[in-house]
Amino acid sequence: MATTAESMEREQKLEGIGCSRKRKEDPRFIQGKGNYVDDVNLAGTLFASVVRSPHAHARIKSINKAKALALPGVHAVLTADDLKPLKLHWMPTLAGDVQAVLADEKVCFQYQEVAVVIADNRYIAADGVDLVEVEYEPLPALVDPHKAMDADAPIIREDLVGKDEAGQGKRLHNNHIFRWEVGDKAGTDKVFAGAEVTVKQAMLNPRVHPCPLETCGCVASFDKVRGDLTVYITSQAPHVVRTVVSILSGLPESKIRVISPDIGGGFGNKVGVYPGYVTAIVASIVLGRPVKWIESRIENLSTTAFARDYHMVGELAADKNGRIKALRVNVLADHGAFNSHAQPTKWPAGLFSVCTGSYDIPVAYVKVDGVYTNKAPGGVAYRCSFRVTEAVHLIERMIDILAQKLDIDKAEIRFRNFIKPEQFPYHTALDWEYDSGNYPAALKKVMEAVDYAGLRKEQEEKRKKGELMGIGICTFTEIVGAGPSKACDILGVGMFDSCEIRVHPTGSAIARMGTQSTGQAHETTYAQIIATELGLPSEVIQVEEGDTSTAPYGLGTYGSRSTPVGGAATANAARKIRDKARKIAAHLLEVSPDDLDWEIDRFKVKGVPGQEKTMKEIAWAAYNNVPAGMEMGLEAVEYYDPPNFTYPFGAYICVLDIDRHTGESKVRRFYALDDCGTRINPMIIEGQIHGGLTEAYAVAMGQLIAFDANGNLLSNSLMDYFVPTAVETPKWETDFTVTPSPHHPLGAKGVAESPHVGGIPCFTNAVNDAFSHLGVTQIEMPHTSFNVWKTIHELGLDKQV
Amino acid sequence: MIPGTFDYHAPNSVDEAIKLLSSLGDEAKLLAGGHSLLPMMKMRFANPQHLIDLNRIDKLRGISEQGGSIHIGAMTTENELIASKLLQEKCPLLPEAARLISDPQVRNCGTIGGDIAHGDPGNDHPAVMLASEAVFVLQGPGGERMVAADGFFHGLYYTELAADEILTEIRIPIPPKGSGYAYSKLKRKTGDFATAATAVQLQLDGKTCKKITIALTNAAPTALRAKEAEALLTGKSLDEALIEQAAQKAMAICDPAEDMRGDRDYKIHMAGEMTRRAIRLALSRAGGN
Amino acid sequence: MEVKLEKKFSIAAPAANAWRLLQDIKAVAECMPGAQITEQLDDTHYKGQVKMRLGPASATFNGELEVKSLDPNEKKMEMFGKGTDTTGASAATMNLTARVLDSGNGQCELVGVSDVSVSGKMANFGGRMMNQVSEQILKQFGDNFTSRVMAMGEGAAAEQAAAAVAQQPKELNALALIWHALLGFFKSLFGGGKA
Amino acid sequence: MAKKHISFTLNGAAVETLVEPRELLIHVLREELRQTGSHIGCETSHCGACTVDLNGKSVKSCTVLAVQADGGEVLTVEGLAQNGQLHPLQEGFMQEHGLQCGFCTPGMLMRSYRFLQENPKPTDDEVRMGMSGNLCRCTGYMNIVKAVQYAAKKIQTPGGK
Repeated sequence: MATTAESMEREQKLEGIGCSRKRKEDPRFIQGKGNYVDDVNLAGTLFASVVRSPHAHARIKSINKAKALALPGVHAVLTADDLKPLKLHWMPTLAGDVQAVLADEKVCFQYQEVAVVIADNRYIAADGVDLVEVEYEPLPALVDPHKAMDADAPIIREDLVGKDEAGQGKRLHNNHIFRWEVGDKAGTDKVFAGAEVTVKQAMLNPRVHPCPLETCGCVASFDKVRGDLTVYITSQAPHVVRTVVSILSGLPESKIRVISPDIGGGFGNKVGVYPGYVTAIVASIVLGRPVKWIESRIENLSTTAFARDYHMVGELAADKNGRIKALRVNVLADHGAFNSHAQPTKWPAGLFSVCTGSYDIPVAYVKVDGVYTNKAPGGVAYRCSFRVTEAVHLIERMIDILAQKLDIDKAEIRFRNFIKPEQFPYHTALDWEYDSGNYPAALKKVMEAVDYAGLRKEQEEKRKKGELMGIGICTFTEIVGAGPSKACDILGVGMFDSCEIRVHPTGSAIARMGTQSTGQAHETTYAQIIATELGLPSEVIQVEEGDTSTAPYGLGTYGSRSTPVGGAATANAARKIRDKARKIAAHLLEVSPDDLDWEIDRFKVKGVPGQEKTMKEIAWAAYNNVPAGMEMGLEAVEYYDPPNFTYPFGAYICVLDIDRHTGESKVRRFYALDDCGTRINPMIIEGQIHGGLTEAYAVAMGQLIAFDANGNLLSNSLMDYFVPTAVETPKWETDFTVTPSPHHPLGAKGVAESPHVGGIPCFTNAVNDAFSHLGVTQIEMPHTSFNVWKTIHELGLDKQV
Repeated sequence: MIPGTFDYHAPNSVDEAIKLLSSLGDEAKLLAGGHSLLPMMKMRFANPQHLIDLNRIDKLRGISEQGGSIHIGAMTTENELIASKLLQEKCPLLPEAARLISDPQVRNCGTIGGDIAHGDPGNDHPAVMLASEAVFVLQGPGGERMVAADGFFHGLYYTELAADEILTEIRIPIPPKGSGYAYSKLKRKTGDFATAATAVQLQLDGKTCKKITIALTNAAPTALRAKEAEALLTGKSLDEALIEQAAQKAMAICDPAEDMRGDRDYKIHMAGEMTRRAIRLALSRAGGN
Repeated sequence: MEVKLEKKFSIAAPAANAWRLLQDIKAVAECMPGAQITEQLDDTHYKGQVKMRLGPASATFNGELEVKSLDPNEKKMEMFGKGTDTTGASAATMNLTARVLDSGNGQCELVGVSDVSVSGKMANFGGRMMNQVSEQILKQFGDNFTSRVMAMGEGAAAEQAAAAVAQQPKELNALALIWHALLGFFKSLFGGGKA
Repeated sequence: MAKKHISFTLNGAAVETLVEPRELLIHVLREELRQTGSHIGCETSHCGACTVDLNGKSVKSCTVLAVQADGGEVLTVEGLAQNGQLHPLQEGFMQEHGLQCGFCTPGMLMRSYRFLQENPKPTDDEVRMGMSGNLCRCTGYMNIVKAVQYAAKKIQTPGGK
């Protein structure tokens, strides 16, 4: 038997699961050798620039390309009329709707794509854009979704007039997209009718944008001789893009190669298929030259993939002790001009019905109506699983409001309603099967860490002095890892994910994945999983993603699905290899496979010290000495279809002070405890949590895609769209518990989005808590100084003394 | 985000620059730090046919003391103002304000002259200049003329500077020893323009306020001098009640434009709050309380 | 981005003269700083151009002008203009209603109501200036109109007014200066009858 | 417009090229000189991803004309490592997990490179102020501050922490 010290040393050498090893990605990034889409430099590349609508809603009377085409260096100007013969002027969306690639007779949102200028370089292309003359007849713009279903509301989608269906069920109005209902309406209404206490609150998750630091873009290169299309693209889901491009272009998937190189952040912005991509591809096919399209930041904030815009009304029924008896939710969802939100096809409101949260709620009912407005399409999950941020926001605000009404402490009311550890697996009123959790333990740990009781005492004192101090609590449950193919698909493709591992003769390995990192360090994390499963050092395990010609088909990275789905595929693929290795080891040691024990990096013959074969030795043998009848080589592929989602959870507490003269909020303390099950690389997990909390801070305190009454954007540059600097960003305190997922091969759950999903309600609960003693129940996000001051001023708290 | 085409000129002397300016006329624009002009050109709001880059005119840089006043070359950068020992000692209001402008990289390019001549009420130096009772040296084909900061700012992007003139130097009378000063600025985040900001320069005579100047940033189409507020405080021993009255007088002259920073009501109240804070801070720095 | 404004201008000239000018659309249009009629399409429709300059920023709008109504009894004129800037990135519309009120003893008052709406890039990034800019447009319109009416008369005032007309800027930029001058001129005339 | 001939020192080597006056330094660096380490994130000088060192000062190269660099000295992330040795800042960002997607990293490195020369022994808050012209969407900045401090210490005591 190996000594513990000796085996521990061998284990450490692997730098596998649980090790905070440094990232394998970093050396290229810190030396300026990353390879992002705009860095791709193919010979003879042309540049595409988009002509966009200044109007939110208008009819196009004419487009005159002559002046632009006359500009030296301009190769082509494409409009909807040029795409019509190819049937590419409209494209299908992930939500069963269609979206104009280039505006067809009318524009339905400001900055909508009207024409594309292809020129020698980005300078000439920009000049060309100014020379394209478009004559518009402005139409009244519909900006307020609450007016979308009015009798006299302007009709946005004339192409759908007369159609009572737009891909997601029955439409009740020309601007209506779908109605989605889930739960027991009658049962819920009954409980409300007889409830001791009820609370009702309207609240808004305003329209925001993921705003990754790298904008969207692509380089499309069509080889006329070979008939191959290669597309370098900023996509979180390259395989899906290839499928969509094939459907659109008619080219066989085998002739299309989609490559996601290094990506400068995604956060949901890079899931969709955008008109810019399509037009660059068409231009390349038509002109037979590589065509590059790169968004400006203003275009990015104005057109590609907004998030949220959920106008919610929540209601809770409870008894006098604050035990929740029922939840009722009505949502008006503003989807913009085209329904191109990125959700699993069968889920028009994503996974919003997880809105019963961490609480044992007997009965619930949710209704969501989606409507069109004259705003950009999108509706992506901004660093969250589909619509889960909205769901968690709703329940975490509502339980605070209930506590306020009953004058019960906001932590206490949570303990009274938590699903108890012994209730797992727990089936929710809205039909989700929570895999595992221990909510009370998490909240207790956080309360002790921050001295919750002491904070409440301090708040008492401050309130006497007229000072505003807020304590926010959020005890969220996330649902990630989409998803079981019986429930989830994208355009009919099940949401499995994949891993292919090849172990080389000398004991190094390459793994190829169907997911796509946008900064989450997959090259490191997956290598660590394989290291532990195969007993080979993570250092010599190469992980590749994003090239559809080499990687197995996968659905990509979003909704924190990489570890829950891709990570499970990796573990299972590695285990297939280990099973074969066991047979080879048995052959080499001339024993039966059952006589072998696996230990860290080798198989040992039970009870016979020294009789062992390391994985390195087995790898060599796999290419020259395998049992009779066994094929050579050491590799495996796994397509993993998860049996269920995973349900990470956490307990957060935020403490902030508000300046009653300016409305400024200063976050004094933010303590975040996350439970994502088994932790693969704690350093990377902590980094993900820092980032998620920072994006949560941005959303809660400042981010807003704002419009004026005519649909003009008011915050579409980094001057007005809030991205915090190091100075504003609070200092984060992190903590964890570990409650493994029972159905995941490693017990891992996924983590990157929890801090965003749980962070936003925690901040907004803190701001609202600062005013709750004054009877305020809801201050809407974003909590800018201006917005907070309005409440202060109405209450007269800013009076000079 | 690509600027239109233009011709580029990089003169080595002010005379050369003025000659260019006169000969090229309306289609020429002066390039100082470029962080206001270049973004406008990238958005194609500004499309000058000629850019005259002042960055290669060394004479336009530098900070010196002459007689009772500080002379600052118009092309002196914000970071040079911040780093200047002379200013920190004799005229600390400037470095205090400069530190609150934009971010470190931009402050390496942004110049005091550009900030003033641009005529944007959101810029910070105009109010600081008003509070400092600065004098600007404008040079044109006909030679130099001196213009007081008070009276230089006419309207939105519209100043006393003629089309063929260049702002070459800023002259600031050195406040007497023991003067108080403060620049209080409220902004949404680091690097942002002011939601509201107030510059105060103050002298005490014992307990009484011998002299005070108060100026407001981004509260109207131009930076504003709050003269009534000044008059109210001059010759009195300052207390909270008086400071409050002064703030009210300052608020009364505000005419801000609504934007994402807030509506008029908020901005006017914030101008009042920044005025309170600046007066209090200046007072304590002057040894009052 | 929409801005509605109303302004009154007292004119030391008979209402009849003011009304006469108000019916001369070409002249009225040219009271708009930087504006000019380039082509008459029919009795009520014209093609025109407006040049604007604001500090380093400048834009040229090409568009159409429509005379909505000319009411002799009310001495009221209503026009609607819309245009797109030459880069196609911004568009603007303006409703202008101008009315002459006889204030007796050979003097009158011009009441201007403007409703300017801007969309596109200018609304995105120029929003905070819209109010002040349309202020200036209407103000300048009134002042130019006033001096043109007065120029119809005789005497020193008329000559000065004529001079002012001659000086009328071809763009919006210099207007502030000119109107300061005009202001002074009116003050001297009416002891500060602030236009 | 007539193109102008410009020459400057890039990462220690003399370079020359023909540019239009309107060409931005970031585009010339990335597209003509193929130094793609510096990135474009916002184009309005807010994000700092394009930060390079020009004549001993950090500037945002999306808001500097290439002609303005004529005769000057430019340092980009590609020139940070010296004869095969990573700069302490590069080490620091890796050791302290100061990057994720890596897109802001070259700008962060170039700004902190100059910042540590302006302020060799900064407090954490001074680091945050000194880096306030650079946006990161991934890390939340805490590890970036640690990375800069790691380098500050290493530079103070050469040959290790």
